[in-house]
Amino acid sequence: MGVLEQFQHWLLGYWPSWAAYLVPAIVAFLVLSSFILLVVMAFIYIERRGVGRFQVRLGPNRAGPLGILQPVADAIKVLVKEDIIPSRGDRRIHWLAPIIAFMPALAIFAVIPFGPRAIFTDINIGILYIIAISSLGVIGVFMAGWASGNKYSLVSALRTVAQLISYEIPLMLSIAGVLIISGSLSMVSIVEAQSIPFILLQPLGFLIFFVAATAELNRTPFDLLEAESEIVAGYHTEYSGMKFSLFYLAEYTHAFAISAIVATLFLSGWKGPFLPPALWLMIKVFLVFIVLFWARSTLPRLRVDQLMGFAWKGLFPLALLNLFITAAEAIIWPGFPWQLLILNLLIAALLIVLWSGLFRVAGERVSFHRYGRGIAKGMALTFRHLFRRPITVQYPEQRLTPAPRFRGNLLVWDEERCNGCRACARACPVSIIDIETKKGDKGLIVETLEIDFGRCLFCGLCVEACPVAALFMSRDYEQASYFRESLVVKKEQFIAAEKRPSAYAYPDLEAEMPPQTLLAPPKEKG
Amino acid sequence: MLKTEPIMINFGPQHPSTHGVFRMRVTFDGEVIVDLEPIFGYLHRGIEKLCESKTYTQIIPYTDRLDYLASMSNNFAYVMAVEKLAGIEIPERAQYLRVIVAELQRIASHLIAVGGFLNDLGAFFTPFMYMFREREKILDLFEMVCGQRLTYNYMRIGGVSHDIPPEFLPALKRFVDEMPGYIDEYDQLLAENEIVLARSKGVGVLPADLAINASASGPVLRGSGVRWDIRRADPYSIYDRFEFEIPVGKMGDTYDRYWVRIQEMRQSVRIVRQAMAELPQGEVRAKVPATLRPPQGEVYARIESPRGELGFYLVGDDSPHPYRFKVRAPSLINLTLLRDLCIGWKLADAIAILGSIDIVLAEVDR
Amino acid sequence: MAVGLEHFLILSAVLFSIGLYGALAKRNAVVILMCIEIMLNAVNIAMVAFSRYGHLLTGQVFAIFIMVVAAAEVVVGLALVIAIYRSRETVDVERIDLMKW
Amino acid sequence: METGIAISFWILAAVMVASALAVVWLRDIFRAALFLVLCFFSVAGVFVILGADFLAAAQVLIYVGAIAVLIIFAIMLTRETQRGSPSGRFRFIAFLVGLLFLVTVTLVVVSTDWHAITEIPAEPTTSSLAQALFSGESGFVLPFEIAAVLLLAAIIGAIVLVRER
Amino acid sequence: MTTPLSPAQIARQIGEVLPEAVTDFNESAIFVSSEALFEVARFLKENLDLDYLASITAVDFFEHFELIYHLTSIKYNHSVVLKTRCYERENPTLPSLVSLWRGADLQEREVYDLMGVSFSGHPNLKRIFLWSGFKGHPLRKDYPNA
Repeated sequence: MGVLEQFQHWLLGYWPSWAAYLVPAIVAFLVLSSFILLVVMAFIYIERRGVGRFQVRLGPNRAGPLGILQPVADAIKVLVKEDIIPSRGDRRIHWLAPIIAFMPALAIFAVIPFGPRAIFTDINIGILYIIAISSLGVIGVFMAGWASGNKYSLVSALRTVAQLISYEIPLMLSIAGVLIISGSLSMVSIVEAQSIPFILLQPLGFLIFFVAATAELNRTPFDLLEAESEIVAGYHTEYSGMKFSLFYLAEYTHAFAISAIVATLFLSGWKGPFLPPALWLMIKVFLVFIVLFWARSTLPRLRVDQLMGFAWKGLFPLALLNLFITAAEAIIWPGFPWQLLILNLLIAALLIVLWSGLFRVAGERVSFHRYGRGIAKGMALTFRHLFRRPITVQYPEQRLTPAPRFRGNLLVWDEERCNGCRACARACPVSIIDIETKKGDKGLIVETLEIDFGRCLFCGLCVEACPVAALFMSRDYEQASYFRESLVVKKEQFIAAEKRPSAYAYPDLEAEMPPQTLLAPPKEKG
Repeated sequence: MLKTEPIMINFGPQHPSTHGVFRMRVTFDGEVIVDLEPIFGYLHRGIEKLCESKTYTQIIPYTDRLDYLASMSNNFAYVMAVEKLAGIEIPERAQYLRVIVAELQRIASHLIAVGGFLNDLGAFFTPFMYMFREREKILDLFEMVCGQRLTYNYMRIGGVSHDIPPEFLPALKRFVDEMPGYIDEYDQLLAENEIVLARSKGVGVLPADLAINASASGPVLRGSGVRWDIRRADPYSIYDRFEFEIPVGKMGDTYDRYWVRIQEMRQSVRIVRQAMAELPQGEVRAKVPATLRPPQGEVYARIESPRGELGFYLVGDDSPHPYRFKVRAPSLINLTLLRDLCIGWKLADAIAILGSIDIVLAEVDR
Repeated sequence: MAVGLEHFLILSAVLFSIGLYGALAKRNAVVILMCIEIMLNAVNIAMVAFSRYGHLLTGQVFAIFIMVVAAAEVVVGLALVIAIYRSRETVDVERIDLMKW
Repeated sequence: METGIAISFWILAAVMVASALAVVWLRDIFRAALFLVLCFFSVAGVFVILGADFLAAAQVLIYVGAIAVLIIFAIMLTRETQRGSPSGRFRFIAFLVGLLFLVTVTLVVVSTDWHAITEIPAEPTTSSLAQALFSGESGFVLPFEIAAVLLLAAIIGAIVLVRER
Repeated sequence: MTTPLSPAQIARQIGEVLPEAVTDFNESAIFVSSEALFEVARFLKENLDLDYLASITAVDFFEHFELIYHLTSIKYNHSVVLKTRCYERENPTLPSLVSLWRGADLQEREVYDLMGVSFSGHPNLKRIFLWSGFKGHPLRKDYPNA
């Protein structure tokens, strides 16, 4: 009896029956969906920061303190963007597809128990409802692919649906394993039955569920959908603006839902020593989500046929075997004593070893005979990178001092020393220096000097050719302008410019230049 | 039976995974590639015609822009050709500096090649970011030596433009000590990764005799099991003084080309270590007349650039400008077999194969 | 007014007749299969209505078996349609009249 | 509670009939398929009203999740969609047959006395349904196995039919 | 060390098989008449095992075009430089060597595109860098670089 139902019964006494049921339900739905959207925003932010840390870079930190408002900034950007509707496709279905794609992800949360009594509706076919609703997403993908009216999104929609369907079956079978142990479909009773978390009792079931769920979410290593190197953006190529953001939200809400299901089914939901139940569930959900994008930042992508082969020849038979074994255990040891734990781990290991030896991923050449050790080592490496200092340089605030010999733009011209010999003009490969001189009393006086930095190669040959050391490369590098004409620098500008010469071609100047900031400064100083 | 008409897709010239402005007209029957025609010319700047009106020293910045991922090797090859033509001897220290810088450039170029290849396989930028971290360290070293990070213009006819600053050797020592550890990390991340194996083992197999017949060179040739490296077969400059192995693949598939590049990085570190130890003191640049006028005659000098045999063919005619300036571009010639390698495979494999051949469009189109 | 058994039966009858009309009138084989699905669903509703108002679960058991049969029927039906389409380039029922193809 | 069920029944019935008509009437097959999905959904809604919650979930899972997807796949693989689903020569006769059937059944339904038991049955049907299906002698174990064999035959038949020789 | 075979010795070897093929030789290369180019190339490939065509270069000396072929043998690590001249300027044609070395395919297309020397027997001789509508061949010395 969830808290909501008690409130509804209590309210029955005061309001007409239909109002007593409807109004609290709507209010609870609004509260729940706003909470979910908030958590999804947090997920988007955590994923972008997390993947950044896996790749030794910072991740977004510009919008708001530590980049917290980055998802909000994305949302605003997407809202403002123009919403293109393809002319050839079917307008109404094109408009409807994102909603159908988003709706199941949100509907799953109606049965996720955040606490012993904090559940939206504790219907006793909880997990069956989840599977039924999650198989609805397929229709949304079809509509998007068909209504976009372009060849690539249709092909990609077909591929994605084939992937979703072939990974749905192992998903259901692994859940069946859990149901045998918990004995009931309702989510609350599943969690209560988990005195020992089912991840230990059902290791193989957990593995299959997790892999199939990653494929269901279209995430690496199964992210056929937005495979940049192939059909560029999959079935949501034609979507932009608000509709695209709905797809994006649907993906992350579905990821949140799957993590919640994994937490509830395998990691004993809200159970935990002293923290409040809802907090325990959120911790477990975040852990599962971190593993999801940890895989995303390590593993490359499988090809279409390998992906299908893996589903039908790899996961499906394993799931069936797991189901038989669990059923056999249910008959032999009905109480599921904890010793089963070791037995199950052994069986799982045996099956994986047996199956990976047998199963050829790419036809006779490659097999998982290393039992996925390669993938595990890769994941371990990316995990170790979490603890390394990110090497991102915040450019405008942090400035790197270039090397003493740095060949920056805008030459530095010394008017007194220059004797107008035009050696530099002759040495320049793209001949952009033109000097006019006139007879002065003690030698030539430079009348006009024009250097067109729009075409300059910054090769430094002119500086090397200057016999009287009147020309230097400069050390700054931020010279940009909107008009090509302003790139042509005249004599007066050279004289007026603030002189920051670099030590290129003048080794003696190097001593008093600031030292270069190195990414890996030499260990022993000196 | 179900008649499927072949679909023709234009792949490129703007596409996230063609390395530059490269276009392939690919014809599919369902998922399988039936025909593939590479189309070049989007980056053709006519460098060979341009350099016929430049003096020999002014050409050096143009060679930087030929294969912008390995401009040190381009300088090296061009400058060696001119010295051979003009018969100029260069000091010992300059030889060693050139070898150190060329090998560092090979590591930097292989880092991008392998990072790009893994990015095409779908590893979401992670290996790319790790390899770019190492490449940054090499670019810091180059910036220390010649002042620029991409188009170095470091070598001159008769030696190198600058001697190395005092803080160069300690930084190089740290890099050389740490690099093998990082290469082991790349191996641990990806060499045995089942998905990388599944996507690259046995994909786009190039048999050895076909590779030789199609004058492939560099990691593409060595990946097919042909032990041919110009640094060993026709040692130029002082490469005969260093001992290093030539890694050679077995099957000639995409995985072997990836593996060969990783091993070559280890060998380059060995060479740099030996060169650093024997670095003599002395001049870095021989006396060369300002406007060099090489004698009548022709020369063909070739080196082992990261992409293969990079050759410069010069015809001198006693004038400060070369009469004919020709570049033998390894990337262009390695693409001769792209069609044969990709037929029968799927689009995702074609991208992996293109990534493993590792082309740079500036060198292909010149 | 309260909803009795008759309402459900009439509803299923309406649905069944719509499905029947569609199955007979349409020329596209796929649409015919769709209409057959509607007819089967109509029968399902009647079955479940009987089990609800008769307090016997056999109605629901029958509904499950009807679903099984419907699924099998659709699979084979669509396989036939695609096989015909492959060799005759059409799913138009009027033009598929030759017994041997 | 009573009026709640009545209201939802009339809404669902209206949606169901409308979508069924749309499936039959629309020329664009893909839209017809989507309305079919809507029709399946409303049927699941009716099951919930009738207290058969397991069946409702099964209906959504089987019909919407599998059969509708299969039909849409078939639509995409057969490129007949441009000409939509024209209705054939028997339109008028078919209409008559349908109407005739409808009239007879409604007459039968209205006239017979069903002596239906109106109070609401026990809530969760899953366990009782399982009991009914698998319990010893009164259960439907044999039909269940036969259904399994039927499905196997259907799968193999479909593959053989569609396999490219 | 890739040992260049002495042109004199090679000229003699070719002379025995194809009498008037070799027109001239100097200390670094042997000159072959454009008609006998294909025969000489096949001879070098089969007998002297020069299985690796390093590069094809074309140079425009106003009164004649000079094609330079750098051939190498991977097995024996020796190399030969084969040169040929064709004197007409309107439409100089040479036999294509693609049937002997697949590597010649793109290099011959490049020579055709930039220098204008066409190769008979080339499977797919069309411009490689410039678009098909381009008039003239830029690398020729008399190309007007206005």
